[in-house]
Parts: sequence; C-alpha cells; structure tokens
Amino acid sequence: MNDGFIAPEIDWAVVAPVLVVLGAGVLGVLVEAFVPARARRVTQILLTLAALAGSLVAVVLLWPRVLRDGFAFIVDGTYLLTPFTLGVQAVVAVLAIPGVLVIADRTSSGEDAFAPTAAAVPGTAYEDAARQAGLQQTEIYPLVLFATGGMLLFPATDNLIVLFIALEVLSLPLYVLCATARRRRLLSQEAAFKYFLLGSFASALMLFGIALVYGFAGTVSLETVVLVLQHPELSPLGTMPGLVLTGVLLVLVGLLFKVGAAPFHTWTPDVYQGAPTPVTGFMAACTKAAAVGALVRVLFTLAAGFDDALRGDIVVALWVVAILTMLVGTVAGAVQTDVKRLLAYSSIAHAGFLVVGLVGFSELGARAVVFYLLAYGLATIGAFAVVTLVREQDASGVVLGEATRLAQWAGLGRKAPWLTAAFALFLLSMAGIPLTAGFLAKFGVFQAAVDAGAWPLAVLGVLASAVAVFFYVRVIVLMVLTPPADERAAPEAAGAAAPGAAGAAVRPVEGGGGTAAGVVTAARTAVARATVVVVGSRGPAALAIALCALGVLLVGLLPASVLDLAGEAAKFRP
Amino acid sequence: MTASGGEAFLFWTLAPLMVLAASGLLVVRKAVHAAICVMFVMVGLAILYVAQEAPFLGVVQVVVYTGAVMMLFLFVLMLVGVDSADSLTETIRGQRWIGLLLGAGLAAVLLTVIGRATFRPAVGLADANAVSNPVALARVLFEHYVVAMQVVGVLLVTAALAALVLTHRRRLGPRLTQRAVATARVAALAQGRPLTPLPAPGVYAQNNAMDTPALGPDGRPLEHSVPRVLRIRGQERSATAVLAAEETLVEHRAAAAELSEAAELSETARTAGSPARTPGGEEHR
Amino acid sequence: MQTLALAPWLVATPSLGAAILLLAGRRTDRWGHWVGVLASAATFVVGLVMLLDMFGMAPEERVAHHTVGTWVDAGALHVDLGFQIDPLSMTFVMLVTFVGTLIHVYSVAYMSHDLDRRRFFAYLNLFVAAMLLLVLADSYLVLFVGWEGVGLASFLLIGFWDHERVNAVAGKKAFVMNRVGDMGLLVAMMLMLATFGAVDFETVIGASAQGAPGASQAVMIAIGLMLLLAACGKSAQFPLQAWLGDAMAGPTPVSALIHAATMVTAGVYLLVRSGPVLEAAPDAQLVVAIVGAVTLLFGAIVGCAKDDIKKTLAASTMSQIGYMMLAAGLGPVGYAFAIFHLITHGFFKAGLFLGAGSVMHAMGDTVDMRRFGGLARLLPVTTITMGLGWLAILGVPPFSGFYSKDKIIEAAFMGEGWRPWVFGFAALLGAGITAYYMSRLFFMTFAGRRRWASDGPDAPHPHEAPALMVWPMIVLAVGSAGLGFALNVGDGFVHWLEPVVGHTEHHEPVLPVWLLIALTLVLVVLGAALAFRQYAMSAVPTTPPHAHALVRAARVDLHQDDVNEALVMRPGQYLTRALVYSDRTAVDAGWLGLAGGIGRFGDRLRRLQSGYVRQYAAQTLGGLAVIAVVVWLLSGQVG
Amino acid sequence: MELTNYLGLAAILFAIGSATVLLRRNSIVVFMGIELMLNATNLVLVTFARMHGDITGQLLAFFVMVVAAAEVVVGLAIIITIFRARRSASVDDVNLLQS
Repeated sequence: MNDGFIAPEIDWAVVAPVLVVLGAGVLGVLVEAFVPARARRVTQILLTLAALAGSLVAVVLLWPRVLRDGFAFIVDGTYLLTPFTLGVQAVVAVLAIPGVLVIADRTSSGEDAFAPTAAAVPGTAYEDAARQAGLQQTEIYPLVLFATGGMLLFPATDNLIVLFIALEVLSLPLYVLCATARRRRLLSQEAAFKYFLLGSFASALMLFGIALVYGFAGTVSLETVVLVLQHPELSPLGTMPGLVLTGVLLVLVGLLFKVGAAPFHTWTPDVYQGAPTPVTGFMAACTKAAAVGALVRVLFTLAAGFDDALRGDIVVALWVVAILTMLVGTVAGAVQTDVKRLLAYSSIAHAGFLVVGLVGFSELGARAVVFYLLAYGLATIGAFAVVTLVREQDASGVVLGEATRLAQWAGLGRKAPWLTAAFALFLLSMAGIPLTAGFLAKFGVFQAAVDAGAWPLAVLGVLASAVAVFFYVRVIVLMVLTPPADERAAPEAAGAAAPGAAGAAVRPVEGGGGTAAGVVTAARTAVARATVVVVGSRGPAALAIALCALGVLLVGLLPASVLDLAGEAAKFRP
Repeated sequence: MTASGGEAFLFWTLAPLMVLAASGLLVVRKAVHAAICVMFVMVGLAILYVAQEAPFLGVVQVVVYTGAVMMLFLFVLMLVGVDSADSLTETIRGQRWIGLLLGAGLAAVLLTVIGRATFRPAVGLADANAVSNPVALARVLFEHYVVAMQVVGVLLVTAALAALVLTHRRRLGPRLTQRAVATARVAALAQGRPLTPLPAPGVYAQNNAMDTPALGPDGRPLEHSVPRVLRIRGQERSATAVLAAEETLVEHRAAAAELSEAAELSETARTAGSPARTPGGEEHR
Repeated sequence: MQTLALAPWLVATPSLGAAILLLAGRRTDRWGHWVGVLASAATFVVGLVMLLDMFGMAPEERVAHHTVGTWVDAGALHVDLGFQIDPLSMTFVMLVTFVGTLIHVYSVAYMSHDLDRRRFFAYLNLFVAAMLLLVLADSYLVLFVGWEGVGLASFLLIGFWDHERVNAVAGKKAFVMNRVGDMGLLVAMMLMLATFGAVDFETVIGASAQGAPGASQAVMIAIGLMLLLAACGKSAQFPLQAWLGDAMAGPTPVSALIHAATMVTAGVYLLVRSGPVLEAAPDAQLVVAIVGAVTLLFGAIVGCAKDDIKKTLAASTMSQIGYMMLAAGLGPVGYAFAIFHLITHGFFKAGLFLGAGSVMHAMGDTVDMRRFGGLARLLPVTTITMGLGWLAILGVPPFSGFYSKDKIIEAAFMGEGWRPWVFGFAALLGAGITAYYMSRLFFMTFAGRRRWASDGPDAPHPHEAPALMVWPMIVLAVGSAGLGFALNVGDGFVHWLEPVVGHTEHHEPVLPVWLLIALTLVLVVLGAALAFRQYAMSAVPTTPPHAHALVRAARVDLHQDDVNEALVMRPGQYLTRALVYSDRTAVDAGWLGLAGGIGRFGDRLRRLQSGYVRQYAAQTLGGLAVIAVVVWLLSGQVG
Repeated sequence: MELTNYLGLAAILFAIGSATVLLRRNSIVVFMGIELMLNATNLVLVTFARMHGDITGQLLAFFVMVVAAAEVVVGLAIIITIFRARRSASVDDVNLLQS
C-alpha cells in the first residue's frame, strides 16, 4: 500500500520559531504533571521565557537566509516564511516577552493576577481553601505558549486551512486565559464566554469563506488561488468572481475580528475589561500583530491576482472598515470612564489606522504596518502593565483589585511619578506625538495610504488621531494635574476612618442594627472608601514597563535601524 | 453535473427533513430537543457524505460528531439541568426581527453566490478514490498536511488543558479513608453522635415522605432523620402533627365504619392507632 | 562657516539643562534654577558666536546646512537630522535665547516662593530647546518635532499651577487646539511627500519657487491652507485663537515667553519660511492675509473689553501677530517686515508682560486693572519700563514699534485692486484701536487715583520688585526703545534677511508714504488721548462693566463731549461687547459644540455596547451586511 | 439532480445556524448553532471536493471536525464554569460587562 506515497522532507530550521514555542508548551504540560508544586511556577516561567527567547533567536538566525532567498517553506507552503512573515514573527516574539513578564509578576501584594484555581466557583469556601493552600494556576504558562505558537504560525502559511487551524490555536488558549482572573472573576468568565462565542461565530464565518475560495479555485493555497485568479480556465469554477469575492469578504471577517476592527470589534471593550489585565496586554499587542500579519499575508497575496473590479470591491470594503473603525475607536473612546475600556477603544482606533495602511496592498504599506505593530505593541503592553500596578486598598490596608475607574487615577503623578511618566509616555506614543514610536508609525501608515491615492482616508486618519489625542491627554491631565480623589475627600475620610482602625471589626455606632447588618455596612463603606495605591512590582512587570518605555523612546528617537529592519521585512510574497 | 436518480431521491428525502430539524433549533423550547434535532442533521449529513463519495468522512461524522461531540453536549445539558426549558419570548427589543432578517439575508446572499456554482461538469472523485477513500485521504494528509496535523495535535492538547483548568477541582484536604471515617465516628460517639448512618426519613413511620421523621426502635420520632434543609426552613412535620393527621384519618374511617358497624369495633380501631402516641412527642417542639 | 558645527549645541544645551533638572530630582532644588539660567545663557552665547561668524561672510554665503545624521530612512521617506543656518533662523535664535534668558533670570525671583521652581525651570529649558529645534530644522519633519515639543512644553507650563482646575483645563485646551493646527502640518507634510517626494525645505521650497512643476494648483492650495491651519493653531489666529486668553492662567513669565519669543511666533516663522510654497498658491496666500487682517482687528477690539491686565496683553498679542500674518500674506514684500515686527514685538511684549508680572507681584497677584491705579509713584521703574513698551507698541516714533508696524501698514497699502484699501485700512484702524486699549491698560494701572484698599489685613503694599526682576525689565525696555531704530538703519534688517526671503523691488503704496505715517500717528494720538481722558482724567469705576456703561454715560453727560461719546464710545463699546460675546459664544461654542457632539455620538455608540452577546453577534453580521451593501452599491459586482 | 443543491442545503443550514446564534438564549443551544454552521461548511467542502475531483476538500472537512471537537471542549468548559458561578445558562444573563 505504500507505493506512491512520498514522505515529505521537512527543513526543521525553517519551522524553528514556531516549533520551539509549541514544543515548550507541550513540555510545560508535562511540567504540570511531573514537577513538584513548589518549583512549578518558576520552572514554567523560565521555560516560557526561554522558549520565547529561543524563538526570537531562531527568527534572527533565519533572517539573513529568508532575506537572501526571499522565502523559505516546508511541505507545499503549508508553512511559508517570507521576509514580512518573519518580521511579524519577530514582532510577536519581541512583544510576547514583556507580555509574559507582566503575567509572571506577583507584585508586592504577593499575588499574581490569576486565580489560585480557575475551576473554583468565585466566592465559595473552596476558593478560600484553594487560596490558603497556596494553589497556583501554572497552566497559564503553557497556554500562553500555545497562543504564542498560534500567533507565530498565523501569518506564516500559504494555506488557508492552516490559517484557520492557527487561528484556533491562538484563540482557544486565549479564551481560557480570559477566564482566570483572580479578582472580579465573574467578569473574567463573562469575558471568556463572550470572546469564545463571538470568536467561534466569526471563525465559522471565516471558514465558510475559505470553503467558498476552495470552491472557486479548487485549492486553499493562496499562491495557487492567485494563479487561478489570473488564469480562470485552470479551475472549473474559476469564472465565478462572486465566489471568491464573497469568500474573501468572509475570510476578512474572521481576520478583522481578531484585529478588532469595526464592525467586528464588539467583543473588544468587554473582553479587554474583563480579562486579567496582563492577559489583556498580551493579547492586545500580540494577537493584533499576528492577525494583521495574517491579513496582509492573505490580502496582499490575493491582490496580486485580483482584476480591477475585484480589487476595487475589496478596497471599498477596507475603506468602510477603516472609516468605521477609526470613528468608533476615537469617538467612543472619548466617553469612556474605565481605563481598560479606554485602552480597548484606543486599540480599536489603532486597528483603524492599521487598516488605513493596508489599502494600497503595497510594500510601503507592509513596512509601515510592521513598524506600527511594534510601536503600538510596546506602548500597549507597557500601558496594561501599569494598570496592573494601580490598585485599590481597603481601610485595613489590604490590597484589592485594580483601580480601573478613571476617576481613581487622579493625582497618580504624586503617588508614583515614574510609573505615571511611563504611562504618559505610552499614551503620548499612542497619540502619535513626535519623538515617540507612535508618531513615525502613524506617519508611515498614512503615507502608505496617500501613496496609494487614498488621501481622504489619510486625512480622516489624521483627523481621528487629532481627536484621539483628546482622550489620551485627558488621562495625562488627570494623572498629573488633578489632585487625587482621596485627597480631595480627605477631611471627611479622616473623620470616618479614625474609629475604623481595626478594619472589619468596626461596630456600627447606631448599635441597634444588629451585628450582621453592621458588618455589611462596614464592608460596604470599606469598599466605597477604598483608596488607590500603587503596588510595587516584584521585578518582572517593572522590567517589562522599563523595556517598553525604552523601546518606545528608542524607536521614536532613533528609528533608523528599526525602519531599516521593517523595510527589509516589507516583501510579503515569495 | 447531475447525480444519479438514487442520489436525487436520497437528497430530496433527507434535505427537507434536515432543514426541518435545523429549524427546530430555532423554535424548540427544550435544549435536549434542540440537541436531538442537531443530531438528526448530523446523521443526515453523514449519509450525504457517503453519497458524495466521502465514506470516510461519513463514518467520522457519525463517530466523532454525533457520537462524541453531541454526547458531550448532552452531558453538559445534564449538568445544567436537562429539564430547563428556554422561554422563547424575546427580551431584547428588535433582536428577533434583526436576527431573522440577517439570517434570511445571509441565506439569500449565499444561495445566490453558490447557486451559480456549476458551469462545467464536475469531475467526481472516482479517480481520487481509486485506492479507497481513507487511503487517498491519508496520502494527502501525510504528504501535504503534516504541519496542519501536528498543529491540530497542539490544539487537542490545548483543549484538554482548557477543560482541566476550567473544570477540574483539585482535592485540597487529605483523602478520607474508610478507616479515618470509622475512627472519627467512634470518637464522635462521645458527643452523642450516632455511630451508624442516620436513619432515612419516614422509616417505620406510617408516612414515608421526606418531611416525616423516622421512628426509632423505641417508637420515638428521630428529628435528625429529616434533611437539614427542611428542618432549617421549618418545613418538617413533627411527629405530633403526623400523629394528629393519622388520628383524623382514622377518625374519618371510624366515622365511616360507625355508620355500618357496631360501636365496639370503632373502639378497637382507636386503641390500635394509639401506640404511636408517645409522651415525648408533644413536648419536643 | 567655521562655527556651523556648533548648531546642534543650540538645541542640545537647553535640552541638557532640562534633562539634568528633571532627572536629578529634588537634589537640585536649591540651585537647579541657576542651571536653567546657565543653560539658556550658554545657548545665547553659542548663538552669538555663530551670528558674529555669519556677519563676517558675504550675504550669499550665509545660508548653510549642517547635517548630524540620518534620522528616518525608509524608502520614499528620507529625512536627515539637519540644521538650517541662515539669517532667518539665526534671527530667531537670537530672539529666543536673548529674551528667553532674560525671562529665565526674571523667573528666578518671580518663582522664588514656588516649591516646584526646579520643575518650572526644566520646562522653560525644554520650551527653549523645542523652539530652537523648530527654527533650526532643515525639514518640515524635524520642524514638526520642535513644533510638537513647543506644544507639549506650553501645555506643561500653562498648567504648571495645576492645583487650580482652571489652569489644568487651560493647559489642556491649549494642547488640544494646538493639535488641530498640528493636524494641518501633518497633512501638509503628507501632501508634500506625495507631490515632491520629500519634506526637506531645500526640495519643497526649491520646487515651489520654480512654480512647483508637476503639482496641480489644487494640491498647492491644499498645502498652503494646511500650513495656514498649522500656523493658526500655534499663533492663535482666527478661528483657533480661543486658547490664548485662557493660557494666561499660567505663571506670568510663561506668558511672556509664549507671547514674545516662542510659541506664537512659530506660526509666522512657518509661513515666512514656506513663503515660496504660498506664492505658488496665490489663493492660499490671500487667505493668509485675510486671516491676519481679521485677527488683528478682532484681537484689538477684544483687547478693549478686558479688565484683566494679562488678558488684555494676550489680546494685543493676538492682534500684533495678526499684523505679522497679514504681512506674511502680502508676499515677498511683507516677509522681512513680518519678521522685523516679530523681533521688536518680542522685546516690547516681553517687557510689558514682565512689567505686568511686576505689578501683580506688587499687588498680591491681582490681575484686575480696575483694582489698580496710581501705581506710577510707587513703582517708578516698572512704570518707566512698561511705559517704554507702551510707546513702542503704539508705534510712536522713535520707539521700535514705529519702524516695524509702520512698514507693515505701508506694505498693506501696496498692490492692486481692492486689496490695498481693505488690508491697508484694517491695519490703520488696528493701529488706532491698539493705541486706545494699550493706553487704557497703562493709564488704568499707573495713572489716576488708587483703587485698591490701602488698609486692612489683605491690603497690598505695592513695592518695587527685586533686582533680579527689575533688570530684565530694564534691558527689555532699552530694546523696546532702541531696537527698531538700530535695525532700521539703512534698511539693515531687510537686507540681512534677503538671502532667505529674496530681494524685492520697492513698490509704492496706493497712498503717499508721508500721508500714511501721518494718518497712523493721528489715529494713535486720538486713541491714546481718548484713553487718557477716560481712564487717567476721570475716575475708573471698580464695578463690572455693565454698570460701568450706565454710570459712565450719566457722568459723561455732564462735562464730557457728548458727540464723542455717541459717535465713538458707545458704538465702540457695543462692537467690543458684541465681538467678545461672539468669541465666547460662537467660537467657543463651536468648539464646545464639536466636543459635545463627539460626546453625544460617543454615548450613542456606547449604548450599542449593551453587554448582550447576541446583539454583538448581530452587529457583527449586520456590519458584514453593511459592507456587502456598500461594496455592491459601489460596483455591482457581488453575486 | 444538480450538485448545487447540496450547496443550497449547506447555505440554508449555515444561515439557520447563524440565526440560532442571534436568536436563542440558552448558551448551549447557541453553541449548537455554531456547530451547525461548521457542519454546513463541511458539506460545502465535500461538495466542492466532488466538483473539483480533488480529495483535499474532504481532508479540509476532516480538519474542521477535529478543530470543532477541540472548540467544543473549550466552549463547554467555559459554559460550565459560568453555570457553576451563576446557575444560569442564558446568554442574556452574561452582561455585567457593558458601558
């Protein structure tokens, strides 16, 4: 029976960036089984960081080769590297490292952002027992690795079905990670549920698109589809552009969903808010990079085969998406009152700017996008890392969850000047102020749009970013210039807190209400009176913030080398 | 390309039924019924696969989808409460019309796009399936889709890990052995706890409902045999109440009997009910 | 030019100062301000050395480039980090560093009681550095970095006393309105990139000077208007002027710095620097002149209605910058005059602001002019220095404003058709109103009877400021008095700028020059006399203006000239109030309405985010339907 | 009979599946709707495979089944977690997160 079967030859070096990460993920699952509980967390963190570093090294080692040949692939291009792909992989790997550092940080409160065991029902005795027993959900690290592996694979394929599988590989772990927050876990689970439901809905739509493209071309290999587009006689259904147009539009839905572009953005604010903040940072930066990479991979490749009509249709679709996304991101962002939601809308707006850079299907756009992803990712991970450190504290000094209401951020500049400076830097970069990475990034994508003749889109983009500055500056003003809320309320708070030094044991002054009611009231006041503190990092998150801030500044001040690298990574087709 | 008459017959028999079953998903109130509808569609699809020269997929469809995936759905339905019926009243304003409109629109667009999908005779899979369908599939899989296969492996690991993370609750205390349980029971004897398992409610009483205390060997009612929840809610029936009810019942019977039989007979009946009456019963409350 | 290599140090020195002050933290609290002064002074010295070197060269050699390295090199976009050293940029360097240093020195004393003085000096240095980068850049992109830096520094400084909410809001307003202008510069740059393939001055301006071959008139007009938008934002020109008045909330030295040497002058610099680009688009150039003329009248009239000494000065800045914009919009004939006026204005406006600061210092931080009066005897030095600035801004010969403003009025009367008459008379009228409101300021403050409580616990005890504040004022006053004459000797300044702005043949204005000078002087004297009679001779009510008008009218009826009142005063007051009202309602409301509109729209969008996952799914599918419909409508290809 | 009929059936099933997502409130039923969509896609793939005479389409359907199985595990796990915490499987009850 073996006659006719040719075992494929695999050049393992080419797959190394993905293989290292996925392999380490599997190894991480084994670690869960065989390493004693005490050493597990450290082992997992080291393994994860080593894997990401290894992946980055593999990308660097591959760089000259791919640049020289223009491509590298195994098994019929089901895994295909182009300079652009490798560039996106580099961005993902670079961003994942600080992302994991933030995930790993326990802060001075001694607890990381994850539930001791995500299976426990929130608020039950079992959960308390789990916390007291010192359980740790160390499975998150292999999950992060699997997600990263999926992200690395996402743009690195010529095959639509592998694209779909990679999409699921990157999504499934993220769905789970969303549900594992230590605090406000009901919200966290809700985020996971919404993300999952909408995510699988979008991926089902995308899959139907893939099926239509397959019907059109009789293949799911992008390069072959291009061939069929150019020579319709190659496929029995090749004369039906309707199939491929609908197919590509549906595939776009799946990809734009992951990018977080309107009108497929609805999940973003809720999920970003509900998920554990380190995970939010990780997925905001890395998923967007991977998804935009895949978008470029699919769209730019197919564009080579589009005739004018088809190209026009897809460009129109991109225009609609870009305009809607910028509009939603900036306008809705301006009225947010929660830091995480604000960053979520900012991320939507950035998705819009990224799409603006794509309309030309040009190398100029590809380069601008790679650069943009790096600049945006650094600022985003840094910003969410800062959010993890700003906490509420009850009257007895116990550190609670994150203080995400914007009002609570007032006067942060006096409590933690360096952290505020870093956050302001990230916001300024997102706003696109010169000398930060964000400025050249925005300039690049708008320039690509102007170059492609889409100057109205570029003008709209500039206008949107001018409006967006408003809400970034609002936050900076709030942090730097507005006195903190607890300071403004200081007189009354001091009066009320004085007898309450013993914390939960406060007896109600009225007496008659009964002890149970009294405790409840005391607890409520404690929550209401929760002050805002900045907890210290145990190192990793601080390192991540410092790295991101340094990156934002360096890329902004001396962009030449990064732009060169992005320029090298502009070639998106083999 | 046109298919054979037999296939056409099969299709036209199955397709309406499948659409009907699928529509059931939209209208049935009970989730279990929805699951059964989906299963019907899936089995129907399996048959269509076989008809479309994809026997391997047909089998996989039955084994994996209907056999495993839908069973998993049913399991979860059991966990969530199999009887729970879904109210079909729409709570979000306009959502029903929007949903139906969008669904219809999607169907219309896809039908127009797809409806024109045959301009040339289809090729058919006779050649490809020459070495048998599973072998042909295996060749494509291992020649061209190795990467996909390996990555799918990762996906399955992820799925297992996900299920563990979200649902598996680790044992936190030491595992209770039988010996430990026995020792604890003996130790608790000193505090007046029973050595043996608690008596079931209703045992030896005239009424074996959950809210009726069992009677001990001495004929006293054992209050702790009633489930704790009922006792806390105050929903248990005390022995006295039970007895009183018994008595009225008996009196009724007796009254009935009086009509037909002699007064002496009714007297006997009254004494037969009395052993249940205990002195402790009254003051227990 | 041997000293060319010094150019980077012009930017590096104040940046270094700012970096030291910000990074070293509280350790430098005691002596940090001197670091700031030193950095600024050192920059001035470096600039002076370069200037002297430039003097030693032939005029045509005076334009030089110094490239530090490649900043951005990405395919189509190649930008060097380069400096353009020519008479224009050196003029600005001297203005910024000289006046800037004086303001630094002044601030040492003015801010001596502020706990955060070190931070203040760090921002001042940052401001100077950004402004220098702006004027020294040799490409629009590098200029844009300085441009944004100036915006950021002004945001930090205006909001410096952040414990008061109004300051924070003012800082934010300035920043946001500036960003609207910046948007114009960004779009202009992108259009340049698409048209000329570069953003450096050499390519863009070189190509424009040759009539911009290959660029359509529409694109050139677009570029010109976008540059104008940028200039309007930064220079507080109509309709982006609203931030300037509110920005007075910042410490007074900041106002002096913003109004005299930096920030608002950036827009004028940009337009003069981009002169050939505007000349290639005459329609855009005309719009520049119109905006200038409108703003100069607008600012002047608003100035008449303010009782806040700093806000009056702010309105006057708006008006004076309007003169410069008008000159810049007149084409090559006006460029040199615009810069000339900018320089003299830099001196006398800085002097006036520092004087105002000194008055506030004396009066316990009061800014309400109705609470001043009769300060001349108590603050003699301030009176004299401010008096010199006052005479300068009035354009009284031989003080410096005369030479510069008169040139602009002359230039405005040049040309053909309706333009010289409209622009000329606007400029002329502006001069008269300026004389009125500046005299009003001066007399209300220094002349008349004292209107502040002289006893009681909170009563001010007016006294002259410390030496560190007085000396900068004296130096600036000397400049206000003599600089115009000095620079005008033999048209020295105009010739100095010729290598940059080009030589233009002298045209004759539509009216004889002597008549123009005479008309100007008459109007100025009239305005000043009117103010003198109203505010120096008679009592100034300390109540708000609405009572003021009635009381005044009643009093005036008895012993003042009724005709004058009816013909000049009342219409003037009504016009003033109408304009101020329109500024508050129309323009501000326009901005607020825009912000509110965004807010309401945002709220509507927010309602879509209902939390119901089914609605999200419906939005996803509905969005897809919308896209499909748009694609179908625009091409008819679907299906 | 035309093979297109199979595609038509698939399109209808797909649309019913998506309508289920939009209309039903029981999260498990909603999820079944998504499964229905995936199944419909599989039918399209199998039919196109036959039209093209290319067995790859069947392989793609096979992959989809495997992926769907993994997805089901994760999805049901999430639904169970939510149910444990809230005692409700209605998608409308899951709306604490909103603006």
